[in-house]
Amino acid sequence: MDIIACIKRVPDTSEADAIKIDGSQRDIQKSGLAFKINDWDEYALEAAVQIKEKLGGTLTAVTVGHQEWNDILRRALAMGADTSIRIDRDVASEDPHIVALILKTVIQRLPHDLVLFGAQSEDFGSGQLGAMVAEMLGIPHATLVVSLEAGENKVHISRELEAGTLESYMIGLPALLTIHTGINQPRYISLGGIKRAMKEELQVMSLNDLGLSVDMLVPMMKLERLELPLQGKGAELITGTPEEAAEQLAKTLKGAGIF
Amino acid sequence: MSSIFVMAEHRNQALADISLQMLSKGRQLADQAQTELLAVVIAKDTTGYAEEVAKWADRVIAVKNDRLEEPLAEPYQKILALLTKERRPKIVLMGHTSLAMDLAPPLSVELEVPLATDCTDISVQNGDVIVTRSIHNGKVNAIYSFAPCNTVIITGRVGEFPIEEGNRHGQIEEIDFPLEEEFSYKKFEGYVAQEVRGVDITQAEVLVSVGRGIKEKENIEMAQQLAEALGGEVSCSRPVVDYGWLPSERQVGLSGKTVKPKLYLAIAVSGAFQHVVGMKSAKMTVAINKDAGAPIFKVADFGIVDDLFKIVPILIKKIAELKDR
Amino acid sequence: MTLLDYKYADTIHRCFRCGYCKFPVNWMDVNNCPAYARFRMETYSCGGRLWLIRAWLSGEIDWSNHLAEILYSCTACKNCEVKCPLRFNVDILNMIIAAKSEMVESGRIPSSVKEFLENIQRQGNPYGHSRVKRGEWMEGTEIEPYQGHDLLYYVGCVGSYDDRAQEVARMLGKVLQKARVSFGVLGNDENCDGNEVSKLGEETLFEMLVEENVAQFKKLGIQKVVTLSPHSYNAMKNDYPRFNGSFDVMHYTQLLKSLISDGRLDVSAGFDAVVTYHDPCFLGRWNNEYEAARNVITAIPGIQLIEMERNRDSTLCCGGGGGNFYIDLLGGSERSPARIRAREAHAIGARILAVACPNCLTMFEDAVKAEGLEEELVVRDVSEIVAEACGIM
Amino acid sequence: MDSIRQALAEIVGEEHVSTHPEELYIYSFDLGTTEPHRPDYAVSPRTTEEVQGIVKLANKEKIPVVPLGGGLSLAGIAVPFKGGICLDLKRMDSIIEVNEKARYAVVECGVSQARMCSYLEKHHPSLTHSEPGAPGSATVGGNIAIHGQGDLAQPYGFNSDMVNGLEVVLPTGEVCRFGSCAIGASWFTLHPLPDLGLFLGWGGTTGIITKISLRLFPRKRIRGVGLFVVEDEELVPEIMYKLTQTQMAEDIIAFSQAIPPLVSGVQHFTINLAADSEKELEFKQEIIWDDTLGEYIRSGAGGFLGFSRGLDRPAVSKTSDWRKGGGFEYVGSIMPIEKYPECYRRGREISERHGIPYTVLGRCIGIAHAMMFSWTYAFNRADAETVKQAREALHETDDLVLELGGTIWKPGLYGQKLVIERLDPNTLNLMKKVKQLLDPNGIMNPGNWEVSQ
Repeated sequence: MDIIACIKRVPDTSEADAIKIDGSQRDIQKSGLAFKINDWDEYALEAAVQIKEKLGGTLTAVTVGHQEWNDILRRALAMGADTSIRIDRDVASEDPHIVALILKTVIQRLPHDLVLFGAQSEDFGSGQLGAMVAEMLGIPHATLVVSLEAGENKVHISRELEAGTLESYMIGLPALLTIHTGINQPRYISLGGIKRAMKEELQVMSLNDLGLSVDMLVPMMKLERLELPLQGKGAELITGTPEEAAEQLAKTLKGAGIF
Repeated sequence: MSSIFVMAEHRNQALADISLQMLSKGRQLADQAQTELLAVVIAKDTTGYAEEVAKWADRVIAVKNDRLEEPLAEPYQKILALLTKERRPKIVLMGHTSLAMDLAPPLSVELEVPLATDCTDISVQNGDVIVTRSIHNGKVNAIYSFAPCNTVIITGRVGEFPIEEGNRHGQIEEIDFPLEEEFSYKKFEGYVAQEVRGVDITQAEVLVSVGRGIKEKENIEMAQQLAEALGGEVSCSRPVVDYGWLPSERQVGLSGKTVKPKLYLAIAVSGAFQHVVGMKSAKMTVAINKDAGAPIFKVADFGIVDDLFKIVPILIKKIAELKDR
Repeated sequence: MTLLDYKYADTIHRCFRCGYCKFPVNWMDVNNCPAYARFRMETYSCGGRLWLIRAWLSGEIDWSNHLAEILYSCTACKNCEVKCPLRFNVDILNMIIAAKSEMVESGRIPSSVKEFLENIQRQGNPYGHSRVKRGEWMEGTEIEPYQGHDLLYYVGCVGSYDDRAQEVARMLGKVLQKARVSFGVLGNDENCDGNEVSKLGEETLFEMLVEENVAQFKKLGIQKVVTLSPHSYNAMKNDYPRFNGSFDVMHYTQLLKSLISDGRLDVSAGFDAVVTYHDPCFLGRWNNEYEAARNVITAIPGIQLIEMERNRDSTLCCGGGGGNFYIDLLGGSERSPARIRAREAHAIGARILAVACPNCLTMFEDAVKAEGLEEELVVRDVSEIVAEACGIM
Repeated sequence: MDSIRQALAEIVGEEHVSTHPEELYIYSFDLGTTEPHRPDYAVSPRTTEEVQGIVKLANKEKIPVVPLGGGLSLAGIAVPFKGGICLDLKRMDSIIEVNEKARYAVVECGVSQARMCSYLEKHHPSLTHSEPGAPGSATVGGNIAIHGQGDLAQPYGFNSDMVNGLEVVLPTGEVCRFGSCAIGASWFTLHPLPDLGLFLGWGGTTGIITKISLRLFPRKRIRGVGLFVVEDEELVPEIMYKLTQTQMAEDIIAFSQAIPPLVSGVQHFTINLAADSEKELEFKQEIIWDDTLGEYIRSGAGGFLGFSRGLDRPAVSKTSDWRKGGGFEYVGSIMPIEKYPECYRRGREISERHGIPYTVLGRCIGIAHAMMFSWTYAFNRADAETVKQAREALHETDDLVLELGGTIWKPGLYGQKLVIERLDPNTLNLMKKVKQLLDPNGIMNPGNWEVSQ
């Protein structure tokens, strides 16, 4: 089974309290931020590696970004990918159509029975890319997949709907799936694994390696600017030492007749 | 400006709330741009739905066929593509739902038109459509414009657009839609509803909800003690279910349950929109979180910015003391 | 990976599972192995853990999250090695850590351990807080960044990021300033010392951390290091030399002892208190340092030092070692080691439970609260006791 | 969800029940050569009421219950041969009461030997108990259940002779009390109420001992060990007999072992002495070394190798590491003392035939009334051949015990079969009735002492 997993590098903003917007008004200040594989993509990689371990075959990790994105490809290789490809172009705030076009062009040149994306990204969270690439490749797809059983020429999946309901499908291969969190427990990537992956050479391709030129990539959507959300009505903060705050909260709850 | 489409989605024989939110927003945009609002309803039997959406739409396109009982992306894409090519609306609007995640992206590729998903605001400024998206999990807003094109597809974030009273009587136009293809490559096999084992959190008066910051399965016991002290139940956000620390029937949010408790006490919950959607209508919300910038503080009534491991043990004790008095 | 190429394949079968390792050196209680004290099932005793490793590697049982949790509930407190009567006892912890390495390399480890290690890979600390906040504990003090001072004062992750431990980091700084010690700190440039990483079996990450730290120390011309945490002290004293990083390393209680005996630190003001001292494993059993803290405490007039039954090499680990101050596989019950220990200290009539390690400090602060003993038992670091005796507030 | 697991969790709490493969694996073994058998549940109760609840559930569901103390009997008695619930009793480890005046202690069954020693040393320094010399994790309950002996066996007999009272959970779940405590009095004596001693020596097949009142004895201020050696094993019985005549010793053990080589083939005696004053010690030394053993020393048949003060715990586990094998098992027997020479010679022969360095030991019980004679066979846990050799040697030794006219102490399955085959038919019949009466559903540690077939 030939599997392709498309992954993205995102800043770790969970711990950063204040995010600042840079001069261009189109990106956030990256200094002091650490970067990692997009959470959803790590679940997708884990799903891909588990299928490869079960049915054999090859796994290729693909990403679109400049040189500093090599670190997530190293991690993908350490996790179990056989080869990795980086298309050398910054598409951070690009129109998803364009990113989809680039990825479709790469995937078309590779043997692919199953293509896996993360359901969405932690930073922009548009959740469009995977399903767009599927349409461009002309292969069936399903998004928000939370369970996946791969057979030789078909997959049995279930995807998440609202209110805790799931819907299940049988899909013939080749197919594209976008993977949701909770489908598995992604394995830890040891530094030893990353070091071993350092030795493997990463395939880097430019646009024209793909037969694409900049003028073919006409954005239909444009990021005007970024803004910090206005500090609207927030919570009434109870301050003081843990002792005082807890006491005050307990009184408030009592006052509201909670107990 | 040409018309505005709103695709109304139905689940378990009822229109989804988000569709009423989209119809209300569509109505407002249509009036502002002095154009027509067309509601599209697709089902085996569209009569009930058509009458309801007619309250907002100038015109209702009711697409009927025996094989359209379940809302599935592939047939919906075929229908919307045909209608859009035929009627050339300026905006095709739908809720950012699980169906839309499957449907909107391939539709936008098929029609070669731009797509903006999960938008928190939509506006038309002298004929140009402008949308706002919330990114970096709620800490930054991004404003987008579109290159000149005849149609734009937009999915709206659940719970961001209020439902306004509909006072129109849209004309209903029924279309039969014989589906030729078999979509054999993708076979729908049915729903898997979550059997409700144990507690039903939607009935609880008080909910103590834990997020990823609880950090360890054993610490959930502390939340359990707090819940018991308040006569309530423990619920959680999605990461806690992903880690396997609590079963999915305790999950609040878009892919879990919607709750309306008297008190929703969120502990170490960051407040991602998918979670907030499930608890927005709690009568009183209290948030305890180390991260002052956590979006939960925007929706909570009261908040404590501190470490839960310091606050919760003392809170349990204080409640016990107040109860004895 | 099978039993064959496991480094200790020819030793691990020699465990007789006779149960000595559950006991303190002075036989005072049955549960001195913190994991066994917490769960009281044979699988969590050191012998049980060794048998399970052998069964896993020889294929008799499969990997499971439960097996991983049993392995990682070992806090590397060395009670087993000190107590086991058999000749292979020097390798017991190596056998457990080598099995952890197998799990680390296979990627299948408990989610909290995964988070711990990933945070260190990314941010150089197990909490995942950004590196640019590592020096925040220094704000408001006159502690200087290291530039050619006599001593590097190495604080460590817990001292740098944990609120309560930050207070101790500051207090020790003030005490050293009072004794006019010439010292500097690394602040935001300080990185994890690696001790817990090596006990969790992430060997390559440990090597990288040590190589980076040794290079940094050498670039700055650092000769002598005083550490706040016995964990840092242990790694720098016993492991850094393997990476040609031989520095003159001491734990701060050893420095305070000499400062007091040389008269450079006057604790004669003293104050009245009944104190009991908890021996941290990485100072005591790992490095045989039992007396420094005791000398410091008893040098303070008015303080009465009383001993718990299990002291010195019979100490009961606080349950925070082997990364468990964060991973916390032993928490959540009155049988958590820190809570057993808090009850023990309270039972002998101590008013102050003195600690010499930030991990012990955070574990006991939580335990005293969970036991509802805040009014009767206060957890104080030795540096805080000395500060009060010197009149530093 | 497994309803039995759910019921067990309700009785003892979620954390004290496990069906994980890891727990089932560990609780399927003991430390000897017995083939492992996996339990279905591993449970560790804290109170008698919890044990009751478990036993009642076992009766309802007809699943076996296998009580386990330290698991150091090395005879497979606590291996769950028929699966079911393995009951780890070590959490029941509180010392309930020590009565100095009547010299007894009331303890829960799971109290470890080590804790018993250190507790008495610290809180009741004038008292001691007969400590069996097994690893400290062995439990008081387990030891008396197998009629164990300790370092006061010579003056006071079997540890099970030192029982003042018992609390037992019957196989049908009722809690019974035996001894003075049964009529609400203190736990100071087992007799003279009608004797219902049905729980010692039965290998845990007639009930679960949950509390024990154990007699304690004076701990004299000075305690030490004298070492004496003779070459001719024929002399051992008479020497042991004479030593008991003095009634001065606390523990008399004769042993011989192949390792280290320089002591091979020679018989050693350890003679424990205790005295409250130097005067008393000197007097006892004189009687033992001059009056009693003087003739052997003068004739060169034996030698005095010194007297050392203090009784540090013998690290018996060391034998498991002689051949870096991590294992040993021994056959224990209760033998007439005069059989020592034959036991030694035949034991050496069996060991040598199986390529195992011999280790034999005879501990005097009572005033030369009997001795516990044990043959220890070390094996290499990683080398199945040595385990097979050890197992064969053990079975041959079981046969030897009966051939020499002794009885096997805490027999494994093989030994039990030998004993049952030779048992007086009426006695055997009575045992069957007792077993059926007490354990109608056959849930109590089945597989052991199969008398009812």
